[in-house]
Amino acid sequence: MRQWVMFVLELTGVNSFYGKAHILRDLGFSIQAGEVVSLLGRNGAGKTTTVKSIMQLVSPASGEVTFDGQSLTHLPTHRVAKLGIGYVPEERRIFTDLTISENLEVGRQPPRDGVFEWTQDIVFELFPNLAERRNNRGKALSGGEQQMLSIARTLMGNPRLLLLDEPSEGIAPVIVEQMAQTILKLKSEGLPVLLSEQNLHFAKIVSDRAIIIEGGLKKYDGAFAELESQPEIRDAYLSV
Amino acid sequence: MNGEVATDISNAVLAVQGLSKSFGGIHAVTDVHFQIAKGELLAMIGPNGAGKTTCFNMLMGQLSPTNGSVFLMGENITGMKPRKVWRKGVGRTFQITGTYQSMTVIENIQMALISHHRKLYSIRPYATRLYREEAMSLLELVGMAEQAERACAILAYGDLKRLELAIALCHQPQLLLMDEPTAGMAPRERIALMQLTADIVQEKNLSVLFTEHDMDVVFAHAHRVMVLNRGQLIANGSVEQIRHDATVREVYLGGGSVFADETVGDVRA
Amino acid sequence: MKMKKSVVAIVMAAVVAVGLMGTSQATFAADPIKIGEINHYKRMAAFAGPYKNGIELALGEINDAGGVIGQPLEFIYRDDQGKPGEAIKIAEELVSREGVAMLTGTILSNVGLAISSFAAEKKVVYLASEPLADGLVWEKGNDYTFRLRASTYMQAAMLAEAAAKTDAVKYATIAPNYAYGKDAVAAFKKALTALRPDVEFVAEQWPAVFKIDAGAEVQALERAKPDAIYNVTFGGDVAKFVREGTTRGLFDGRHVYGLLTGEPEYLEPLADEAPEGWTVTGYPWYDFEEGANKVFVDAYMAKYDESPKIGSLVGYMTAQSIAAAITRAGSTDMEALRTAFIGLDVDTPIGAIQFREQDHQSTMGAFVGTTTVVDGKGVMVDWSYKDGASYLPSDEEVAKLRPASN
Amino acid sequence: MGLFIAQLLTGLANAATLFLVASGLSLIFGVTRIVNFAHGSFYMLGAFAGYSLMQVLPGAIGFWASVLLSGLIVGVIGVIVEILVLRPVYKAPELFQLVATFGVILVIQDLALMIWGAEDLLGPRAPGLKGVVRIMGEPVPKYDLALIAITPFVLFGLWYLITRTRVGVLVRAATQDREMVAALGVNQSWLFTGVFFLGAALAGLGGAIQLPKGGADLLMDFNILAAIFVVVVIGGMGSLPGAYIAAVLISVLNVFGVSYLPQSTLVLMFVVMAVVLTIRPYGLLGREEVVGEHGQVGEPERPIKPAGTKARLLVGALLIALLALPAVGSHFLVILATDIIIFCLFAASLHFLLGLGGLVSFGHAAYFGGGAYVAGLLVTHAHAPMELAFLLAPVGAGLAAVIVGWLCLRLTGVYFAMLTLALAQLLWSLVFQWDEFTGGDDGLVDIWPASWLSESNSYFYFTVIVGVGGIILLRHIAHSPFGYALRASRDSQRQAEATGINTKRVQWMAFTLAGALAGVSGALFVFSKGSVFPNELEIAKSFDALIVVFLGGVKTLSGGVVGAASLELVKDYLTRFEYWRLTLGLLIIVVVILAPHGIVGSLRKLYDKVFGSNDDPDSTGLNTPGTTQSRDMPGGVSGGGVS
Repeated sequence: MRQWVMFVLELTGVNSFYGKAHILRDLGFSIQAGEVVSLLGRNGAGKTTTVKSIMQLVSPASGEVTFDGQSLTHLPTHRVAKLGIGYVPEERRIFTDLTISENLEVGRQPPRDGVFEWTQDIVFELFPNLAERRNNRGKALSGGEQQMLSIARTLMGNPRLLLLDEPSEGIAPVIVEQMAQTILKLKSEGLPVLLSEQNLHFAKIVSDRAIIIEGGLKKYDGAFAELESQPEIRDAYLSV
Repeated sequence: MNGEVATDISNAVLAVQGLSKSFGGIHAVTDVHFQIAKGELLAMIGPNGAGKTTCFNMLMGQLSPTNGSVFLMGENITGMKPRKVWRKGVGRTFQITGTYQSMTVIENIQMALISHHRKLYSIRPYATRLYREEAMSLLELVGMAEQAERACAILAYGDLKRLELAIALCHQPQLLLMDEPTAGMAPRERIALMQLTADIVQEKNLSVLFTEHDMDVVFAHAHRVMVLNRGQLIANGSVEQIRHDATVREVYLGGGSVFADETVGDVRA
Repeated sequence: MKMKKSVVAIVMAAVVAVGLMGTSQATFAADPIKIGEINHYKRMAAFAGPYKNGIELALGEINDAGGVIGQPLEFIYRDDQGKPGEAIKIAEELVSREGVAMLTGTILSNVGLAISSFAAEKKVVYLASEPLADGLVWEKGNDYTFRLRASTYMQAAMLAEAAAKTDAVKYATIAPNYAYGKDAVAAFKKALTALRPDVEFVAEQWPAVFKIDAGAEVQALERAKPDAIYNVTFGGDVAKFVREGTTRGLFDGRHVYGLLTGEPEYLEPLADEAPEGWTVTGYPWYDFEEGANKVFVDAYMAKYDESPKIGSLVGYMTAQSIAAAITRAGSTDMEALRTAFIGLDVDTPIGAIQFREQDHQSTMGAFVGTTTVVDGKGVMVDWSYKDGASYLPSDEEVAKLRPASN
Repeated sequence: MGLFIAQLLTGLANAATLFLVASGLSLIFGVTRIVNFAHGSFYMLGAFAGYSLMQVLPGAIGFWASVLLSGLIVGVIGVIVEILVLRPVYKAPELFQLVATFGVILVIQDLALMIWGAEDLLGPRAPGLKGVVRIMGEPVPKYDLALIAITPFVLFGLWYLITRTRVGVLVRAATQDREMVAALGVNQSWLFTGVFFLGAALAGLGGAIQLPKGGADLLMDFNILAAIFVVVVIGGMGSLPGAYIAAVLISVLNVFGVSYLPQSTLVLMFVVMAVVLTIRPYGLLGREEVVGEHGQVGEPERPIKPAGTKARLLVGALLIALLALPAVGSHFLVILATDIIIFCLFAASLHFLLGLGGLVSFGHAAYFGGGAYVAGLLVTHAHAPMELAFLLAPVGAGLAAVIVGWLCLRLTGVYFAMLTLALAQLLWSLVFQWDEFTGGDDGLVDIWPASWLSESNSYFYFTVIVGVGGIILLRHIAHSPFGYALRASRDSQRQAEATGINTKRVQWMAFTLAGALAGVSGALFVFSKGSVFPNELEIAKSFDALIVVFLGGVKTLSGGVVGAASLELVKDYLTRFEYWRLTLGLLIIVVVILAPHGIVGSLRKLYDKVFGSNDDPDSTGLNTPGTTQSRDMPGGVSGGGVS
């Protein structure tokens, strides 16, 4: 059924700034097809900036971001999205004045070769509680539902890669668990995901690999399982 | 409804009786009762949209309840404006920080002190010379003395949260209301902030009511936990009671896979 | 993005620079007598342009004939954006920096009043060329201010004289809702009731100036069923009013009196839609067959290849009057100049005029006639020139109106 | 009865143009959050373009083709303006763009004068629709009926576009959060351009379609501006059906006003607006606006400090230079300096409100003119001595500000701004039309200073003392607890309220203070000119002040003063040239593009760039959520929306 052609996201030597603040320092990593990767680190470590630098919402001062071999650097954000990178921002940023259906319509993009084509019906299958409220305005939704809608809206763009920025933030544990199931389902169907997270428990459930950044520098890049055997890294940067 | 004994309202720092709020036909909060004792850290948890924020806003006066009353130290403060509630001795921090971006760190504190000392309408310069020592000691309390002269706009997030805590302590409140105090923070920062809060609570013998989604924080620091679902209080008890409450697990906690599976006692030590 | 921004900015800066260069001022002959001319060149360009042409025509003639008291006469034109405050500032500058001998100009009455007040305070002679407000020489008159054109009162009195000859009894008025309009209606009422005590005014309409809601105004006038209508609206307002009124048949079988409506400035834009049969004041330049009027019109058309407006005539007469005053004073001494203007006689295209001693108002009159459409253009026919001197109140009355001069 | 119906129809026909133009303004505001001051200019261009086209295209088909083509042409002009002028400044602080649109007004005014000349053009009549139809015996022009019929189709078409099509969904989404729309793969900049095209085209259409009832002239741009602002605000910002209802309401009431209250013209519209907004603060169909910190979105202002020794010395030196001016400078220089100081105080009072308070008043001229009129009226009617009139001027202006502030502070953001504009216009129309008392358009003259000040030099010293004193007072207040409370109310009203600050009262007092000081500058003005006229209360005067505050820099204490001084000097020079409006307009646009933080702000940024700054470069504060206000209002300020 759903199938994703293999694409690779690659960051090399990315430096990003916010005003004068140097946020990302020579950051480099890649995401292979079918992988769910967690981007971990303290608040202010540069996780969100990494995601925004991929989307070109923050324009990296140097370095390169490529997707499927094509450079994304300095492309307008909408072109990045058109290439198949789906972005779910941390604030969810749903259109509260629009209905759920209309929110999904904004995300809709034409079908993409070799990529599963999402429709509203299929999205509603994945998020049944959105289906029954499809004509409600976004502002009537609870935080968990807004998060679901934000993901669903991005899926409507038939992404080849999903960027999730702190999806579990401020969401009830029971909903976070549901979301984990959703992500695992997408993963099982081959959609690669880059997940910026603070919730280690959640990240561990859904992802294979962890990248830890601190002060904009990469401190760790490897399998989640191996992190367990490196307590000094885990304690120094994540400290649970 | 729960194990709490309905004592005389004047003994509690905060006593909430039959609090309800409806918007149009929708019941956001229905008949909520609870009390907070001196020195208590009370957590309010529940799914999004359960009515936590509505509850908070009614306590602080941003919303007036459809029904019910709120007593602070035995005084009925129902429907009082936020600034009046504040003058009665309630401090508040926000989920999304509400600091004054155009001021320095210490000026943020001084502003609250100016308000506390009722000097708001003075037009004599310079505000920045007023109550500096008092402000400095508050900054020391939250460990931010070194950042006193930095612009608030360039503070790191965790520091903003600490600054907000210091602001909330300016008028030596009896009660602190904290709305998702650790939202958006990394695990270590969360623990540190709540530890700081707990220490201050103990030192000043304050009471705290906070909402929180991070169960690690709740289970590590709360003395008592209330669970709100669809506007109703469905549980109110000790951390252990809440953890194992079947209803709470169903509507809120889930299988427990996304937070630490046992109380981490040593974090507080 | 950055680059694009600066490219846009540079292009615009270049245009700015070119704009400035293109307008740099020409040089003038040495030692001219300077006259400060303040007007609304932008705000009322359609009126100020012909007026300035008129001045230039006269200046050419004066200077070709050797100037005045042996010096060339030169006008310094400045735009006040139609703002009285700005006009005062410019007046200060003209007097203190440019060293002008006297001030003149303005079309709008309010700006004229502002300069007049300034003139009295700073003791500078001001010839108000075009503003019509009666107050300029009466209630707010002063020693230093003189006015050339026939005032609102004078022109309204001319129309009232014509109206009094008909058997119309019920009158409706329509005038812009501000000082000029109110003055014009009050003057007409006063003059007409003096001649015909039996008339009554059944409706007064006051559209906002340049914001007329013509359809509604026509309906309101129609509702009052008047025998005759007195119109003071002008500019775009009168065009809209005429069109709606004609469409809706408001003017059928009614006498209409239009203050200034016959002036080319107002009549020309109406083209073949100009009202027919209105009694108006105006300027029938096309009808002159001989005499000074004809000479002026021909000279004007030869120089500018366009027909003169009333403003052109006023501009021409302004320069003539100033030249005459300086010649009479024999110097540009302010007090001498002021004295020279009092009772000054000037020979102009429309005949001899005099700046009256009692109120500093000139006796320039106006042409009164009937409108009609000829070859798709609105014109005045059956016109006659009315001497302004005959339409001013008696000297006692003027003395009452004009407070003791300071 | 027949007359009643006929009047109703006249009102409905008048509503057509008003609706077309206002809907364009509403649309542009809804999506781009730009208050397009140049919208009246688009309307004027539509009229001129339509006129020219109708000269060439014959017959009924030619007429209607001309109308449509005019819309198209003006739409394209709108696109050019959007791309050249607005795109470079989208990232600038909120409302800064309106300064750019003001530059556009000036440019278009002169271009139209160059192309079409100064004369009023009478619009051609619509072929085939010249006559009247008798309805119950009353004549109703056929063209009126055509207009009445067309408007609902336009309304329906727009409504369908916005609510039922994908483009409409995208437009509404972009209204709320542009960046997110881009992140979902939509080229939002073209969406903006598209909306600008449509909005401008509607204005152009409005201009062309009114030709048979009017014409084209150079005053059309400002003449319609207040009316369409009123329509948009009464209808509810961003609401198209609201704009239609408001246009009809205003037009129909106006027609009846003309008949039954003939002197009410001008005032009526604003009275209706005041009544509607008192009952429904966000307009008939508007929705409550999310509270946004207008004028303060984007980078927060830097903390202020008491002036250092260097700054004090500099100001001292400037003051000495000023005081020495009469001795060394020419007489005119003294006059010019007097004018500049007066304008600086006026601008500084607005800056206090706008910069420190985040309260964007579009009608600040009301207090400047108000002060001038209070003094003028006291001298004229009560023969008050200059000294007394001068003292009472700020009291009167302050009183006006107390009332207006009370009415307006119930609203926020652009609603607040629009209501201040409307109330200022109400005051203006009262002064303009109540001529028995105010002198109307003829103004009040002979308001000269007392004899001890009648010399320009002594008046200059008086102005320096009062004007500079006022500016220093404002600066001191900015540093006082009250000034801090005002900034706190702006930075985070929620936090301020939660720490005992009565933010509304603080803002109300600030509004009053700013009004009173504007009144002082008005009093200085009236005695320096000896007269005052209604144009000192006009929209254009308010805009002047707004522009200098933005050009100087909203987020810097000295912004207002520097902006005012710069603009007055530039204007004094430029107005000597023929096409000075074109030049000034372009100059404003260039400054807006090159210095999006205002003159002072941009100079400071440049200084920091060259010499480095004290800000910790390693700070990561901006990286985190919650440090900016953006979470309160995704994608800038939201409100109304297009519906």
